[in-house]
Amino acid sequence: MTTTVDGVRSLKYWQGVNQALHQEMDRDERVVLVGEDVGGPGGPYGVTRNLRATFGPNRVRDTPISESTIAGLGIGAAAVGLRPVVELMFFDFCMLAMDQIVNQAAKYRYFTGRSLPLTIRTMSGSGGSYGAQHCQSFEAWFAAVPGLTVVMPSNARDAKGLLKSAIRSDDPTLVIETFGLLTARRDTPVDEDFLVPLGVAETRRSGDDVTVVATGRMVDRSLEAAERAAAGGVSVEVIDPRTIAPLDRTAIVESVSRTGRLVVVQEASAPFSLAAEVCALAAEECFDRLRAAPVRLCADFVNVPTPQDLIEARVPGVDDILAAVTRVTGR
Amino acid sequence: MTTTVDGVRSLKYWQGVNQALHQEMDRDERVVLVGEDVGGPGGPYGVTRNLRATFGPNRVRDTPISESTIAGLGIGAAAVGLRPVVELMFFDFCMLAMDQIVNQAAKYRYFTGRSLPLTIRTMSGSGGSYGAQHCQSFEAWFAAVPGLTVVMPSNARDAKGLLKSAIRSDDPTLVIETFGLLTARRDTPVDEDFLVPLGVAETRRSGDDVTVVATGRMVDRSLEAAERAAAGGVSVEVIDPRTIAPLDRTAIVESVSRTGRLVVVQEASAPFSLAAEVCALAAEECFDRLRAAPVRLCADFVNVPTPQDLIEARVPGVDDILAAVTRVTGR
Amino acid sequence: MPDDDRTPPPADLYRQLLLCRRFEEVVAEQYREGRVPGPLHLALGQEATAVGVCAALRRTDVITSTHRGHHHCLAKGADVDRMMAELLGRRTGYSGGRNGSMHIADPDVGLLGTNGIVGGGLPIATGAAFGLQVQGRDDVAVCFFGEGATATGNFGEALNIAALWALPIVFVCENNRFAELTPSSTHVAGEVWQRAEAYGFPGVRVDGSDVHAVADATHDAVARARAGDGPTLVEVMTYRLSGHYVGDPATYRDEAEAQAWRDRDAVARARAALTGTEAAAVDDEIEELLATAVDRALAAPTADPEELG
Amino acid sequence: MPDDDRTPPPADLYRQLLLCRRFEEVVAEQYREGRVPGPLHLALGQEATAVGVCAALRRTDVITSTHRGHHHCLAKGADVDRMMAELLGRRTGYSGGRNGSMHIADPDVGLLGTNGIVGGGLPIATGAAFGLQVQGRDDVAVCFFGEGATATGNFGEALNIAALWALPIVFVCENNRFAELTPSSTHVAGEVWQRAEAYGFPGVRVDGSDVHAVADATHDAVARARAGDGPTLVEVMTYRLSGHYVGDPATYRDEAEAQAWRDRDAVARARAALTGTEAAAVDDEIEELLATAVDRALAAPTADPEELG
Ligand SMILES: Cc1ncc(C[n+]2csc(CCOP(=O)(O)OP(=O)(O)O)c2C)c(N)n1
Ligand SMILES: Cc1ncc(C[n+]2csc(CCOP(=O)(O)OP(=O)(O)O)c2C)c(N)n1
Ligand SMILES: [Mg+2]
Ligand SMILES: [Mg+2]
Repeated sequence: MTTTVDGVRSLKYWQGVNQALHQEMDRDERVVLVGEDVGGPGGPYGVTRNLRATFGPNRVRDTPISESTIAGLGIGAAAVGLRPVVELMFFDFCMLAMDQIVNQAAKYRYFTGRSLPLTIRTMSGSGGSYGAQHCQSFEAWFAAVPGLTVVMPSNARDAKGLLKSAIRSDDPTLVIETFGLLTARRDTPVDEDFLVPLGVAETRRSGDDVTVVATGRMVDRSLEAAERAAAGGVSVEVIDPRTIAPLDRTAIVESVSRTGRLVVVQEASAPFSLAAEVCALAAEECFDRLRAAPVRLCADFVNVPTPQDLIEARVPGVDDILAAVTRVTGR
Repeated sequence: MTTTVDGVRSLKYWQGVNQALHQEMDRDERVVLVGEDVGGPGGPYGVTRNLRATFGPNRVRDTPISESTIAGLGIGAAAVGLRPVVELMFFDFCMLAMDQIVNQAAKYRYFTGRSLPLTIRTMSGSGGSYGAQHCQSFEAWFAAVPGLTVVMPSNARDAKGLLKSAIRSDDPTLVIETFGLLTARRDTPVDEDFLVPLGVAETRRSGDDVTVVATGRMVDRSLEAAERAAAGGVSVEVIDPRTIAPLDRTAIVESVSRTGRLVVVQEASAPFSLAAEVCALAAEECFDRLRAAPVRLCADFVNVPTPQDLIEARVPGVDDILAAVTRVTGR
Repeated sequence: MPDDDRTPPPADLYRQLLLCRRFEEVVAEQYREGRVPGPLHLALGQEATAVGVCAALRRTDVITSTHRGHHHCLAKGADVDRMMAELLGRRTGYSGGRNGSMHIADPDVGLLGTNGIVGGGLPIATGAAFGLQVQGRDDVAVCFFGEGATATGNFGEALNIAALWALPIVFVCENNRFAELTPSSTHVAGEVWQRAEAYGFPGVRVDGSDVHAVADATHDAVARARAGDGPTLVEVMTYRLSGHYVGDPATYRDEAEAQAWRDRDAVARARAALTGTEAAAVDDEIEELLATAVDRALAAPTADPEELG
Repeated sequence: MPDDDRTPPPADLYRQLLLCRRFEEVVAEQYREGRVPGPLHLALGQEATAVGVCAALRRTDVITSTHRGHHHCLAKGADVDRMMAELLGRRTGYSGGRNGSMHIADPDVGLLGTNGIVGGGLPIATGAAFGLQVQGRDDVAVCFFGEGATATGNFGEALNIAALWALPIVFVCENNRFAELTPSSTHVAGEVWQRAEAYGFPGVRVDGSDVHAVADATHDAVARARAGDGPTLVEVMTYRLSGHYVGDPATYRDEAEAQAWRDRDAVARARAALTGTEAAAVDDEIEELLATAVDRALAAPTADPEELG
């Protein structure tokens, strides 16, 4: 892998995460990394490799399987002056740490008036064949909590830039990485000052006829569907919110007001999800501009299965997105 | 308190819960009650009083403060043939039991093909002055999970009837009671066969101009606002979903299609909430019938404070509802 | 004989104990007048735990407290005026009067917060100890919790990690014999102090009516922690003379048992160690301090509805 | 000398151990052929835990298992064909091939489920024991978990409640020296078996390469539970000869240590207790059984995308 002239490299998603951690730990000795197998083994999926070798066992710690206390390690350490990054391997395991994340970390500033520079990394999505207790997508839970910032990088560039911003942020930030994308590539600035700002959506493709808001694995699929739609004369705008709390409402409202049509694509199920929030937002804010009913294109409201073909049967594919786009534009 | 001729009594909310428990434990010896202080003391707020005296310590157990295992007690006991009712005192404490509720109970039928007749009771809402770690309203979290039924009784009658239905249901059901309503009264059938069906909304007031969907403490406020609106010539329909998962979509869509206007009132904050889901539903299913943008009238997106006036400043009041109704009908 | 290095001079000791006691009694009066929003959990009878433990601490050491934590806050050096104002819902309170008793924090004096979640402070204190260790500071973290909290999952998790990493932390279990409305026998199997052994670090039990014994045990534990030798679990046997909350009739309590604790009340014993004049001077000082705190608080505006957060 | 009442006759014992061993080896081959959806966690070397423990159980006793639980399922009597079909993603599997290795359950034989959440079975097994107790049955619950799971909050919670209520449960910690990619020293402070003492019930440690020792310890624990005398914690010292998952190069493992465990492999020892003819007969029987299971599974349709759930 070589750096191109302009300091941009094609990185895999996990490399984006890894580079962000190396750069931020190098830049600020208050940054520490804590989690199951993150140290010696470099993470169960290799995401944190070489960090312990580089920064030593004082700053990179393998924990026991104690999710609640792992989150608490981050809170307490942040309260006494560190900027910890804690890893809760899978989103599903965050369920063992909800009190610490929601009742404690999210309220620290409210109770104390102080900052709590805590980053929590986890992974979600049904990209691996890990079944119903490892692949759930309930990012909306955390986005409903005042005091938490929640980001969902959908590619290597954002995985790097958002994580770096999270680490530099003075408030608790949850970084929900996408398991199914760990080896997916995107051109990424190597620069250690490259950041992706929190709270700002990215328009991945501009278009006039319909706005597609997509997250995680669904972003690339939406881009592919948009490409195919273009061939059929339909101009699709694809927006990746990147940060889901606080959501970049302005960007979404601006786009939907312009296109008059909305499709939200995600691998969470529809009920009580980000897709519900985005559709509600469009209905409230773009009521007079909407030319068709907004569409939620989501995973079926069922548990995540293990075989790959069942997983795919459950979530939207490129064809489904194309069909929805076509339907909503009436072409 | 005397029974009226037709077997209906004015009960307080907590009495509705208590009566349901007495009746169901009497009816079926497989029903057991488990939770912190539910036995000897009859519950920290007296809701479970006399149950241990009546049914004995084998079936009514005071637990230690172990929310995860309290939920698990219900799962395991249900798996070997009981129909447990477990209490997790406040919704906020459910955060310590999320793995057992979401990863385990909700998936039991999916994994085993068997029923899991488990009822989990908890309380939410900012009605008491209990502060930011005791008054959160994240009912939407559980409503997003396949395999869980979630009910939110807003009055004594439903508190009784829904709890009884939950106990007789063969699948895990979460009953979210409203702390601020424990002493509120409603006429309630004393009959032990009185049930409120799961999954069915109640139209608390019929109207033509605007549909108000309200939950918990906001139902009575919405009824009062409707009454006042009527005086001003605006006819308000008030729907209490009662069950939020599965949501009675038909009832909501029918009503909104008829009135063309929607206001959702809740004491959860707006983002990623029931209100988002209902607005999204209306936008999707009633697009051609909607005559105004749907409105979410919710608690401010901030933590719950302790002083009563601040609590009230945070949540919608009757005046706010009236104003929203007036605004959306353009009068 | 108490080790003089390990507890403040008798008058100071009495002053601290009395402050905890009278602060809560005064707040309880205000509560009965309807001026305190939210429930109020008092630690009457438990003052020696807070004062004894904090006698071994510096300002830069940190503590986590509980839903029953006024005495911890005061003993760690929280500001009486700001606490009183917070409890009375005033804008001059620690968080502008918005949060009250269960959410008082003052990181400047090492008070990371009281907590509405039983056991919620265990991971946080463990994390603070971890943070202190990473920074190479010789400060320690102290985690206060009730015997009811030993049933929470956080308890075992925290003890295990503290032991594995030899963290500079002291776990102080304030065993006041009740958790809400049920006795500790409903909550604790075996003995709390013995739980430490299974994790390979020392557990000790001390008499919570003896402030010197509490201070001694904590000094040893803190010295161990500062030296890098890891955690200690100190179980303080005490008694909640108040109800679970102000207004709780506490019918579940054995009156004779309560009386036995009242008879060896640490506050009274600390007072008895002084001459009548000395004692009276401290009494006056504390009454004055609290009266002023109440006056100042009541003179301040109530929490601002425009400043939710 | 093994107590003959407490373990099956030698040929049966070998059959059960070999079934566990060969089942997993066969599934691993299928995995390498790309026919097994999802990750696969094998318990090679740990067979004696499952077989020894289940020798003390009846069909109506219940167990909870883990992410590494094929041997528990088989020893408790799960159907080989349905398990194989589930792992191969076939419609004839336990849940129609939809869920695979981490979610196998058969309540009819008392198997409440394997589990993808470390420690997730602890509350459930405790609840099952509670349910059995309420019903006055003399059945027991057995909770299998790894030493890594002793760090979870659920562990302390479950032990405490089981002790307080004298529940009919046996906690079986299968200490195979690793949790994922890190050694047990990263996870366990002190000794697992001693954790029970702090809760006032017995904890014992047994050699997991000796199926008779495991069975003996479990028999005692189960007898205690059936008699209403409460829980026991049995720590079985064993070794994971496989990687964390199939494909894990397990570079973190000490080869000499692994070899020492291979040298006293329980399966080989059980075989050695038979005559050559007896042993060969069992070998053939198991190969036949597994070959048939694979054939049947592969003949069945794969999981139905129309039947998500
Ligand atoms: C996780 C959680 N569960 C339940 C409660 C309700 N609750 C408040 S205080 C209390 C008893 C705590 O007992 P203990 O730890 O002994 O402290 P004490 O009140 O005696 O100081 C309970 C159960 C809570 N606040 N948090
Ligand atoms: C709550 C939770 N945290 C983390 C994981 C990831 N994980 C899977 S297996 C494992 C190690 C478990 O170790 P142990 O309990 O000793 O069981 P073993 O794998 O050795 O059988 C971990 C950390 C998980 N599945 N669940
Ligand atoms: Mg107590
Ligand atoms: Mg292990």
